[in-house]
Amino acid sequence: MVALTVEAVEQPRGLRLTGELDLARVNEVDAALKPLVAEGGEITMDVEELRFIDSSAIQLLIRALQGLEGRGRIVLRRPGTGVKRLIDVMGLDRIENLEIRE
Amino acid sequence: MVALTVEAVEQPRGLRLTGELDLARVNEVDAALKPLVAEGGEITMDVEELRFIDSSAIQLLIRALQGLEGRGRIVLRRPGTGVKRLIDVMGLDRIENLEIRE
Amino acid sequence: MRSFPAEAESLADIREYVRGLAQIARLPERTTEDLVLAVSEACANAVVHSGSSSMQIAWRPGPDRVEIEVRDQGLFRNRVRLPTVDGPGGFGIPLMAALTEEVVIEEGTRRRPGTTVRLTKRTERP
Amino acid sequence: MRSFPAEAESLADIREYVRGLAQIARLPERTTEDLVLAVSEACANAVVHSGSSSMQIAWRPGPDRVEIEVRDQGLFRNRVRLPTVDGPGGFGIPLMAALTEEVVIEEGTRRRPGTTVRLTKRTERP
Ligand SMILES: Nc1ncnc2c1ncn2[C@@H]1O[C@H](COP(=O)(O)OP(=O)(O)O)[C@@H](O)[C@H]1O
Ligand SMILES: Nc1ncnc2c1ncn2[C@@H]1O[C@H](COP(=O)(O)OP(=O)(O)O)[C@@H](O)[C@H]1O
Repeated sequence: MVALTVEAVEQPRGLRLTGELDLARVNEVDAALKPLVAEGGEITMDVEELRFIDSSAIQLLIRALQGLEGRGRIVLRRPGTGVKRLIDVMGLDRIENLEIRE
Repeated sequence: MVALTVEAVEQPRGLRLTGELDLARVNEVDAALKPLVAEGGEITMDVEELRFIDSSAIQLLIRALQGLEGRGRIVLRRPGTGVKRLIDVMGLDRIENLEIRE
Repeated sequence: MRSFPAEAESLADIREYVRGLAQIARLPERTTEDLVLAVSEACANAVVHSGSSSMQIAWRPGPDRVEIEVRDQGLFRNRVRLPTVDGPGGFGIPLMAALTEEVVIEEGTRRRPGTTVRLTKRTERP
Repeated sequence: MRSFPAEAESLADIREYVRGLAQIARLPERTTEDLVLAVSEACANAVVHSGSSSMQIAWRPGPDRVEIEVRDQGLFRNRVRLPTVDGPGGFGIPLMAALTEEVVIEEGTRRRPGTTVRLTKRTERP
């Protein structure tokens, strides 16, 4: 089982993810993200301690961003090497309502 | 040069395509389709005499269908073997506002 | 091996060329049209993405399959399409895969550029 | 060659396994992580799409490259994704291609099922 922790953060409103996020755990993040996406506004995902993500996590992220279109945005805060690599390879900085914040 | 003819049809409103449609000629169909998509409603594409289409034509079709969402639909009328093959391989019958009419 | 200008206007000529070869090899109509579409897609990619000025087509018939190679002198452009940003597309390679038995894409290197797309199509019932 | 259950819960174990092999081969961190992600994607595909109950991983180090093979006993499912219908996705194979030097997918046949994804990664500067 992947060691993943999903924590709700109040200030700034969002989630803190720790560990490795893959297909096995993506539903948990989906469940935690859904109410935030429903509310709209800015959602901050603190991914500083997220060592690994795969494309199923990116799929989830893009679905959330589509759900937020015109109503909100997501900030990816302090991506580490692993997350940054995926951001670069996929060109995620091309997405309007996604901010990569170092 | 591909032999392609693009004709405007009044009844039912739409286009008749004859010949082969590929990357080299897709812009012409795009130009002819644009005003129809802007108006909305049902657009009939008579493709009975269209012997060949490639994926750039499908790209154009999907873009048009996105543009029509909630405001209109496209009917592909009497697709021949070539067009039907591409419809099947891509599963285009899964698209809500596209009707394949034999 | 035949060379064509890497321009959209070549695609119709290439399809005629492949149809001719398929006729000589007595391939069934359906097999021929699948192959013609797959080759047309590979060539359209060379036109749009390679930056090469020409593209080459090699046809290698075997007893129960035909191998057809599309080569250009450009660099393969690896990219992941984002539907919301890039719009609909990315249909070419999945289509080739669905229309043939095997698609092998050999990307060149920065030192030795050139993309080779090798399509294998079975010509008899398996 | 090592076999894992074709379940999402295996993916973390597989990544640990590949990281261990890469360490023995003294691959640089960056090369290792690219390979780990590519293998994880190939295995996630076997989990989601193959219907196979297990998947096998073979690691073949060479002087300047490593070849890693992910095999399952299912049937490759050729399909073309439609963004408006299928939602975002189709990132796995393009990602593998971007992270490695070569991706070869050998689809089985109805008679002899089994998909093999062969990833080649250069381990030295070209
Ligand atoms: N001959 C080529 N030269 C360079 N890049 C290529 C070539 N063929 C394919 N590609 C790359 O592969 C991607 C996917 O190709 P394809 O599936 O045909 O979809 P599309 O052409 O719509 O993007 C292209 O966007 C391009 O980046
Ligand atoms: N091991 C496999 N077994 C069966 N089908 C596969 C396998 N790997 C990939 N595929 C097919 O290839 C398609 C593309 O895979 P991929 O690029 O990883 O994107 P996604 O998994 O998001 O669809 C899949 O949707 C599936 O149809």
